[in-house]
Amino acid sequence: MNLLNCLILAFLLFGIGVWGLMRRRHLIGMLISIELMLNAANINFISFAYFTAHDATAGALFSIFVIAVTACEMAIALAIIVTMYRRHKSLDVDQLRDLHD
Amino acid sequence: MTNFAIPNFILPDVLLLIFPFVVIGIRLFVTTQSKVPWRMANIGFIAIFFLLNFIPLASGNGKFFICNWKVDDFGVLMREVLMVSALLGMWLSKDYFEHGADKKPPMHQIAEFIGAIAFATFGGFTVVSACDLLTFFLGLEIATIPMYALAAWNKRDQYGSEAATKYILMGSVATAFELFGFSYLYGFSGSLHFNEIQAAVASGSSPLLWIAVLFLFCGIGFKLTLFPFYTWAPDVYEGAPTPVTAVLSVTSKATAIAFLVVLVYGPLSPIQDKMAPLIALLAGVTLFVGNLGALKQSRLRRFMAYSSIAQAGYIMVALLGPATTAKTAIIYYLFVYAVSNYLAFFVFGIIGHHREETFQSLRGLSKQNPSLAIALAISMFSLAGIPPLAGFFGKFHLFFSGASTGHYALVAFAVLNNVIALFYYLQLIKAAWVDEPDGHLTPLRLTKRQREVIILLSIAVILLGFVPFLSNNIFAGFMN
Amino acid sequence: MNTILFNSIWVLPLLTVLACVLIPATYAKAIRTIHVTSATIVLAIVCYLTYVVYALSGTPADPAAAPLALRFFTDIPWLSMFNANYIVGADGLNMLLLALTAFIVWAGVLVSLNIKGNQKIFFALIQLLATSVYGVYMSFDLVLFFVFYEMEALCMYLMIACYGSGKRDYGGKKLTLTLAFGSSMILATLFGLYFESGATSWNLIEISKTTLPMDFQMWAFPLMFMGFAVSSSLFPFHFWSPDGHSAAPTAVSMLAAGVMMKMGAYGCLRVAMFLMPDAAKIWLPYVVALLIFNVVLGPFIAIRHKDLKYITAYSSISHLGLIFLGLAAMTPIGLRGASLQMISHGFLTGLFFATIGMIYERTHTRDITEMGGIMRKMPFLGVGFVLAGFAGLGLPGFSGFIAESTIFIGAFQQDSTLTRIVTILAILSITTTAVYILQTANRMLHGPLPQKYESLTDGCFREKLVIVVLVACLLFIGVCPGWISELLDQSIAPIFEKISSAGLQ
Amino acid sequence: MIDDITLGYLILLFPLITFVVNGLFLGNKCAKAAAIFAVICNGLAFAAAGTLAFHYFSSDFAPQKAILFDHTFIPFIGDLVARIGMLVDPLSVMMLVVVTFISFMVNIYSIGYMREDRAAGRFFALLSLFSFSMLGLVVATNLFQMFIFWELVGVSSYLLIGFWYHKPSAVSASKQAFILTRFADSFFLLGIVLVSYVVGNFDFSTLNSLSLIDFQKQFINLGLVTIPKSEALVLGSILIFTGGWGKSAMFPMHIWLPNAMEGPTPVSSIIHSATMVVAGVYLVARLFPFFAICDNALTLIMWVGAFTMVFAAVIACTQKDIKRILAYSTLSQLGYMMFALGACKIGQVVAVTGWTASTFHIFTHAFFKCSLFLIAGSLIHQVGTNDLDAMGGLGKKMKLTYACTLISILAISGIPPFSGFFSKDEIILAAFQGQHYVVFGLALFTSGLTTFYMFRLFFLAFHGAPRHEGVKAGHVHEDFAMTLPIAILAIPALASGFAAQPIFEKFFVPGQMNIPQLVRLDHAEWLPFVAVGIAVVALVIAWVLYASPWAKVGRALDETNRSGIYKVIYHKFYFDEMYYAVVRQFIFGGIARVARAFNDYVIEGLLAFTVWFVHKLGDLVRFAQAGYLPFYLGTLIVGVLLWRFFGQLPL
Repeated sequence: MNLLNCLILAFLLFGIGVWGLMRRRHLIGMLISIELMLNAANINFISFAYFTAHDATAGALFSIFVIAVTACEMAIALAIIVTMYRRHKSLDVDQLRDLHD
Repeated sequence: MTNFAIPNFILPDVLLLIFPFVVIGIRLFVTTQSKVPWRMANIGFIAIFFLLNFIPLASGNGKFFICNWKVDDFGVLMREVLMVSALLGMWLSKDYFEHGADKKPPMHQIAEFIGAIAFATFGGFTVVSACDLLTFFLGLEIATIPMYALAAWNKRDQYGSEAATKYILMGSVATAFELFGFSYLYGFSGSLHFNEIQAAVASGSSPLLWIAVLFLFCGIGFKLTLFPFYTWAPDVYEGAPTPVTAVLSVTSKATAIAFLVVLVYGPLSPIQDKMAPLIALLAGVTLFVGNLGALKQSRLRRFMAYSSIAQAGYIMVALLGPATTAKTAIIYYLFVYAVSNYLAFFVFGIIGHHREETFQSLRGLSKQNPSLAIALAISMFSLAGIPPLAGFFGKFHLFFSGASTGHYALVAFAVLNNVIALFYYLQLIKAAWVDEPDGHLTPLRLTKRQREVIILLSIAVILLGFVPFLSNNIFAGFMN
Repeated sequence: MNTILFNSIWVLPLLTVLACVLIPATYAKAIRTIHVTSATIVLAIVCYLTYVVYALSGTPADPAAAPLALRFFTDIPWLSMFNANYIVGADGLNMLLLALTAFIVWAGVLVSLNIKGNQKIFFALIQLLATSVYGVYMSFDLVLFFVFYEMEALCMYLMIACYGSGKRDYGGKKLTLTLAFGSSMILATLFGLYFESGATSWNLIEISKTTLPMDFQMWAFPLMFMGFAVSSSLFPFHFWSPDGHSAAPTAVSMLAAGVMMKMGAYGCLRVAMFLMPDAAKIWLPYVVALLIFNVVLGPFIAIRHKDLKYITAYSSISHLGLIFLGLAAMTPIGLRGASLQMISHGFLTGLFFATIGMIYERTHTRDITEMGGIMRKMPFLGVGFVLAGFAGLGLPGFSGFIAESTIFIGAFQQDSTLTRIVTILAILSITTTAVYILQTANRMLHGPLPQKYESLTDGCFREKLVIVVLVACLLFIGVCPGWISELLDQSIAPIFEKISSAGLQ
Repeated sequence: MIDDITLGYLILLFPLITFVVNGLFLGNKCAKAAAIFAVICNGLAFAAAGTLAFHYFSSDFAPQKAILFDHTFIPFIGDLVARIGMLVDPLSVMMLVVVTFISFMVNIYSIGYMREDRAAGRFFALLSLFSFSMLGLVVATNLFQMFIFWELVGVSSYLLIGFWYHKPSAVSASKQAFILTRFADSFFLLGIVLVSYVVGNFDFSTLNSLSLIDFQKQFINLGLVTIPKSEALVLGSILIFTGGWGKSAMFPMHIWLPNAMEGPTPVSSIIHSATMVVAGVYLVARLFPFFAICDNALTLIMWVGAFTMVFAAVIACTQKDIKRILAYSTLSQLGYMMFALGACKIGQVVAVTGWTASTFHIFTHAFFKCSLFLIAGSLIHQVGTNDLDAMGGLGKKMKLTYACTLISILAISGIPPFSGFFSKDEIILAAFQGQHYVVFGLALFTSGLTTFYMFRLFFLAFHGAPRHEGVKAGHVHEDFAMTLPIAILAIPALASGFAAQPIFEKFFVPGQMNIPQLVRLDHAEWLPFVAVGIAVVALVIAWVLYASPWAKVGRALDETNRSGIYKVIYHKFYFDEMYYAVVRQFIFGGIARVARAFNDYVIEGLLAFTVWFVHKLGDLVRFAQAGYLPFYLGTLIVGVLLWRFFGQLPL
C-alpha cells in the first residue's frame, strides 16, 4: 500500500473509464464511465494528500468539492438527457447524428 | 487575522454573484410579460461594467481578499471583457424570447437565461482571480456548467438537446482530464496554492509535472477548441440557440484563455520556454485546421464555429511571448474579437429572424439593406484581420507577442493562414454583396435596439483599431 | 502650414467618406459633386506640395529624418505597445508618386461618374483606396506603412466584385487573395526586421541605421521582396493582374494598374532594398532571371490576346518588369529609371484603362476582333488610345521613352552576367511591344466600320478632359524630364548610398 | 539680319508650330486654312534654311563643324548626357536645305492632291510633324537625339502611310513599315546603349575621334561572351548600322518600302524617296569616321548596299504599278549611296571619294526622285489608278509634266548634263578606286537597268496609244497646284549636278579620321563614257521594246505568258510571302503561342492545383466532422497521445 500502487489504481480506473466511454453506446453508461474518470482523479488527490503533500487537508477538501461539482454536473447532464429522450425516444448515441457537416 | 469587511475592489464580483439571484427572484413576483427583470438585468450588468472601470489598474500582484481572491490588472481587464460579452449576449438574446429564429420556436424564461449568463460570467471572474487550484477549478466549472444548460435552453428544439448532450458529455470528459492534471500538479508540488506550485516548478521538474501539463492543456484545449479537441464546437454552435452560440464563442473562450494565461504566467511560468513547442504546435495546427474547416460551409453558425476555432489558434500564438506583451495582446484581442463576433452574430440574428441562417439567405443583402451588408462586411473583414479594422490590430498584437520570442516560422505560418481565412470570409461577403437574390426576399425588420447596437459595434470595430486608446491603456495598465 | 496640408492628403478622402455617410444614397448627384470636389482639392494640394518640394530641393531637409531628405516630416506617438508611431514625410520620390496618385484618383472619379449600382458605396470605396495609396506613399513607419498597404484589399474585392464585369467574383478574389498572400509574406518579415534590428521603434529611418544580421537578411530579403513584388505582378506572381484588371470597373483598373501596382515596387525600393542592402546585393542579380518572363514573354502573351484589358494587363506586366530591371541594376541611373517608370507607367496605364473603359461603355465589348474602324466614329477616344499606345511603346516625346531609355542605360551599367543578358533581351523586345500595340490599335480603330457601330458617339466633355489631362502629363514628363530626374536623384541618393556601402563589412 | 542661332531655332520651330496649330486648332474643320498655313510655314522654314546655308558656305568657316545650340535633355552619369542640339556642318546644312525645300514643294503639291480629302487638316499636320522630326534628326549632335528623332520620323511615317485608315491594305502596310523599322531600331538602341557604355558619351564629335587602341586592353561582359571593348565597339557600330539598314530598307528589310506606297503619293515622295529613307545613309555618313575605324563595318555596309542595288533594280524592271517601280528604283538608288560609303575602305586606308559621292547623290536623288513621285501622283490623280495598263498616251495631254518627267528620268539614268550623272559617276568611280571591281561591275550593270526600267515606265505611261477611257475621252488635264512643284523641282533635277559639284568637292569631307587617307587618287577619265554608253544602250532597248513602231505593248504588259524566272521576279522573289510566313508562323504561331500556353497552363495550372489541394484538405476536416459522438470522444483520447508524443515534452 504505497503511493505508486494508489496512482496505478487511479490510472487504471481512469483507463477503464476511457474504455467504457469508447465502448458504451448508452448515454447513461457513458455518464457512469465519466464518473469513473473523475473519481480516478479523486483517488489521486486523496493518495497524494495522504502520502506526500505537506498540507494534507487541501487534497481531501479538493476531492469533496469535486464530488459536489460532479454531482451538479451530472444533474444537468441527466436533465439534458431527459429532453433528449423526449425527442428521440432512445438513449443511443448513434442516434445523435443530426448535427454534422 | 483576516478581516471580512468587503473591500471596494471586489464590489463588482459580489454584485455579480448576488445579482442573478435578484433577477430570478424578481421574476417570481411579476408576470411573465413583465419587463422588470430585463430592465434590472440591464441596469445590473451596466452598473457592474462601470464599477469595474473605477478599479485602478494595480501593478504587480494586485490586491488580495482573504489571501486567495486576487484582483490584479489582468483580472480587472478580463472581467471587463467578460462583462462586455455578457451584456452583448443578453441584448442579442432578447429577441429570441419574443419570436423564434432559424426555424426554431421562441425561448422562454429570460430571467433564468440571463441568470445563467451571469453565473457563467462569474465563473470567469473566479478563474482570473483564483490563487489556488481549488478556486481555479471551481471557477472553471461555474463557467462551464451554466453553458451546458444554456445550450439546451430551447427545449422544443431537437438540435438544441443533441448539441447539449454532445457538449456536456465531452465537457465532462475534459473536466476529468483537467482534474487529473490538477491532481498530478498537486502531487508534484504538494500544495494547491499557486505561489508554492510556482516555487516547486522552479525548483525542478519531474514526469509528474509534465503529465499534469499535458492533461491540463488537453482539458483546456477542449474549452478553447484547440486541435483535436474542437470537434464538439461546430455541432454545438450549430445546434444551440444563436445567442448562446455567441456567448459560447466569446465568454467560454475568454474564460479558457484566461485559465491558460493564469497558469502559464503564474504557476507554470518557470517552464514556459519548455512548453513553447507544445503551445506553438497547438496554435499552428488549430488555426490551420480551423481555417480549412471553414472553407466550404453553408450554414452561418457552423461557419462561425470554425472561424472561432481558427481565432483560438491565433490567440494561442500570443502565449509564446513575455507576460506583459502576451497579456496586453490577449486582452486587446479578446475585446476586439468580442466586438467583431457579436457584430456578426447580431447581423446573423436579424437574418435568422426572417430566414434560415445560411449563406443562401444572405443573398441580395446589399441591395435590400445596404447598411446591414456594410456592417456584415466590416465584421467579416475585421475577423479576417484587414486593416484599418480592429481585427487586424488585434492579430498584430498577437503576432507581435509571438514573434518577440523569435517564433518567426509560426508567425509566418499564421499570417499565411490569414489568406485562407480571407478566402472564406470573402465567400460570405460575396454571398451578401455579389450574389443575386433567388426569388422573393422576405423584408428585414430591425428593432431600435438592434439598429443602435449594430451601429455602436460597427463604429467600435472601426475605431478600436487605429485609434490607439484601448491598446495603449491596456498596455499602460501592465507597464506602470 | 504645408505640413498640415501634407497630412490632409490622406485625411481629406476619409472626411469625404464621412460626409457622404450622412447623405442618403438617393441624392446621388450631391454625392458625386462632393467626391469630385474633394478629389480636385486633393489634386491641387498635391500639385502645390510637389512644387514646394521642388522649390525647396537643395535646401537642408528635416534633420530628424537624416539621411533621407524629407519635407513635412511628422512624428507622433501612436501604438505604445510596440512603439509604432505616426511618421510621415515626403521626398522627391514619394511626392511625385503622390502626385501621380492624385491625378489617377481624380481621373478615376471623373471617369466613373455614371457607374451602375450604389454610387454612394462605390465612391466611398474609391476614396478609401485613395487613402490607402496616399498613406503607403507617405508613411515612414513600418506599421503605418503596412496598415495602409493592406487596406487596399478591403476595397478592391468589393469594388471589383460588386461593380465589375465578366468574371468579377473570380477576378476580385484572385486579386485580393494574391495581394493578401504577398502582404502576409511582408508582415512575417516585418516582425523579424523589428526584433532582429533591435530598434526601439518601427521607424524606417531608425531601422535603416542599424545593421541586420546577415543570415537573417538572407532569408528575410527574398521573402519581403517577393511579397512586395506580388503586387507589382512580378513573375511568377503576375497571374492576378490580367483577371483582376479585366474584371474590374474602369476606375478600379486605373487605380490598380496605375498606382497600386507601383506600391509594390516602391516597397521593394524603400523598404526591402533600403533596409537589407547586403542581401539585396546577393539576391537581386538572380531575381533578374524572373524578368525574362515579364519583359520578354509578357508582350508575346499580349499578342495572343483579344480582350483589350488582357492586352493592357500584360503590357503592364512587361512594363513593371522594366521597373524591376531598373531596381535590380542597383545603379543610380537604374534606380532613377525605375522610379521614372513607376510614374510614367502610372499615367500611361491610367490613360489606357480610361480610354478602354470609355470605348467599352459604348461598344459593350472588349474583343478587338469584333471592333474596327471606330476611329471614324470616336476620333477623340481613338486618338487618346493611340497616344497611350505610343507612350506605351516608348515613343520619344512621351514619358515612357524617358523611363525606358534611362532603365536600359542604367541596367547596362550593372556588370553582372545575368543582368546584361536580360537587359539586352529587354532592349530587343521593344519590337514586340510595338507589335501588340499597333495590332490592337489597327484592329480596333482602323479598317472598315461594322454596321452596328454606326450610332457610336465620341467622348463627352469630362471624358475628353480626363484624356487631355493624362496625355498632358505624359507629354510634360516626356518633353522636359530634367526637373523630375533631378527630384528623383535627390531622394534616391541616400538609398544608393546604403546599397553601395553594403556588403563591405 | 537674323543671326544663325535664331535661324537654327526657326528652322525647327516652323514645322513644329504648323503641326501643333494644324493638329490642335485648325484640323479638319478648316482644311483650306490648314493647307495655306502649312505651306507658308514650310516656305519660311525653307527660307531660313537657305539663309543659313548661304551664311555657312559663304563664310570662310565653312567645312568645320559648328554647334548652334545644345540643351541638356536628361543628364545621366558623368559625361553621359543626352542633349538636344543643332549641329551645323556641310552635310547637315545640305540636308536642311533639301528637307525644307522638298517639304515646301510637297506641301504645295498636296493642296491640289488632297483637295477632295476631308481629313486634309490632319494630313498637313502630320506632314509638318514629319518634316520637324526629319530636321531634328538631321541636325542631331549626338546619338541620343538622333534616336529620338529617328523614332519620331518612324512614327510620322507610320501615321502617314496609314493615313487612309479605312483601307485595310494601307493599315497593314503602315503596321509592317513601323514594325520592321522598329525591329531595326531595337538593335540601333542596343548599339547606342553599348557604345555609350563603352565610350561614356553620346556625342558624334567624341565617337568620330575615337581610336580602338585605347580600348583593346579593357574587357566587357556581354552575358554570353566577354570581349575586348574594341570589339564591342565594332559590334556596336554594326548594331547602329542595323538601324540605318532598316530605315533605308536595305535587303532583306526592304519589303516595307514598296508596300508603303499604299500611302498618299505626296507622302511617298517626301518620306519614302527623298528624305526619310536616306536617314540610314545619313546616319552612316554622319558617323563615317567611327565606322571607318571599326574595320569590318564598312565592308558589310558596302555589300548590303550593292546587293540591294541590283536586287531592287531587277525587280523594278518587271513591275506595272508605277509607284512600286519608283519605290524599287528608290531602293536601288539607296543601294548606290550605301555601297558608295562602304566602298571607301581600301585595306587599312580610306579614300573619301565615296563619301562625297554618296552625300552628293543624296542631294541630287532627292530632287529627281521626289519630282518623279509627284509626277506619278498627278498621273494617278488623273487616271485614277497606279497601273501602267491603264496609262499610255498621256504625253500629249500633259505637256509640262511630260517634259519634267523626261528631265528627271534622264537625271536618274545618269545622262549628262543632268544632275544624276555627276553623283552617280562619282559613286561608280569610288567603287573603281576602292578596287572593289565586282561591286564596280554591278554598279555599271545596275545603271543600265535603271535607265531601262525608267524609260520603260516613261514610254508605257506617256507614249503609245491611250489605254484608259478617261484619257481617250480627254478628261485629263494638269492641275496647277500639282504641276507647279513638279516644274520647280525639274530645275534642280536638271541643274543641281553641275551647279553643286564644286561645292561638294570643296567642302564635303567626312572630317578628320584616325586612320590614314589616300589623298591623290587616279581619276579614271574613261569611266563616264562607259557609264553613259551603257545608259544609252539601255535606253535604246527600252525604246525598242515599248515605244518603237514595232513594239508589242500589250504583250509586254501582261505577265501571264512569261517564263518562270520572270514570274519570280515579278512576284518580288516572293519576299512578302516569306515575311508573312515568318511573322505568322514564327512570332504569332510559335513564340507567342508557346508563351501563352506556358502562362495559361503551367502557371495558372499550379495556382489551380494549390487551391484544389487546400479545398481537399478542407474536405478532410469536414469529413471528420461526421457528428458521431464516439468519434469525437476518441479525438479527445487521441489528442492526449498526440501531444504526448509530438508536444516535445521532456517526459
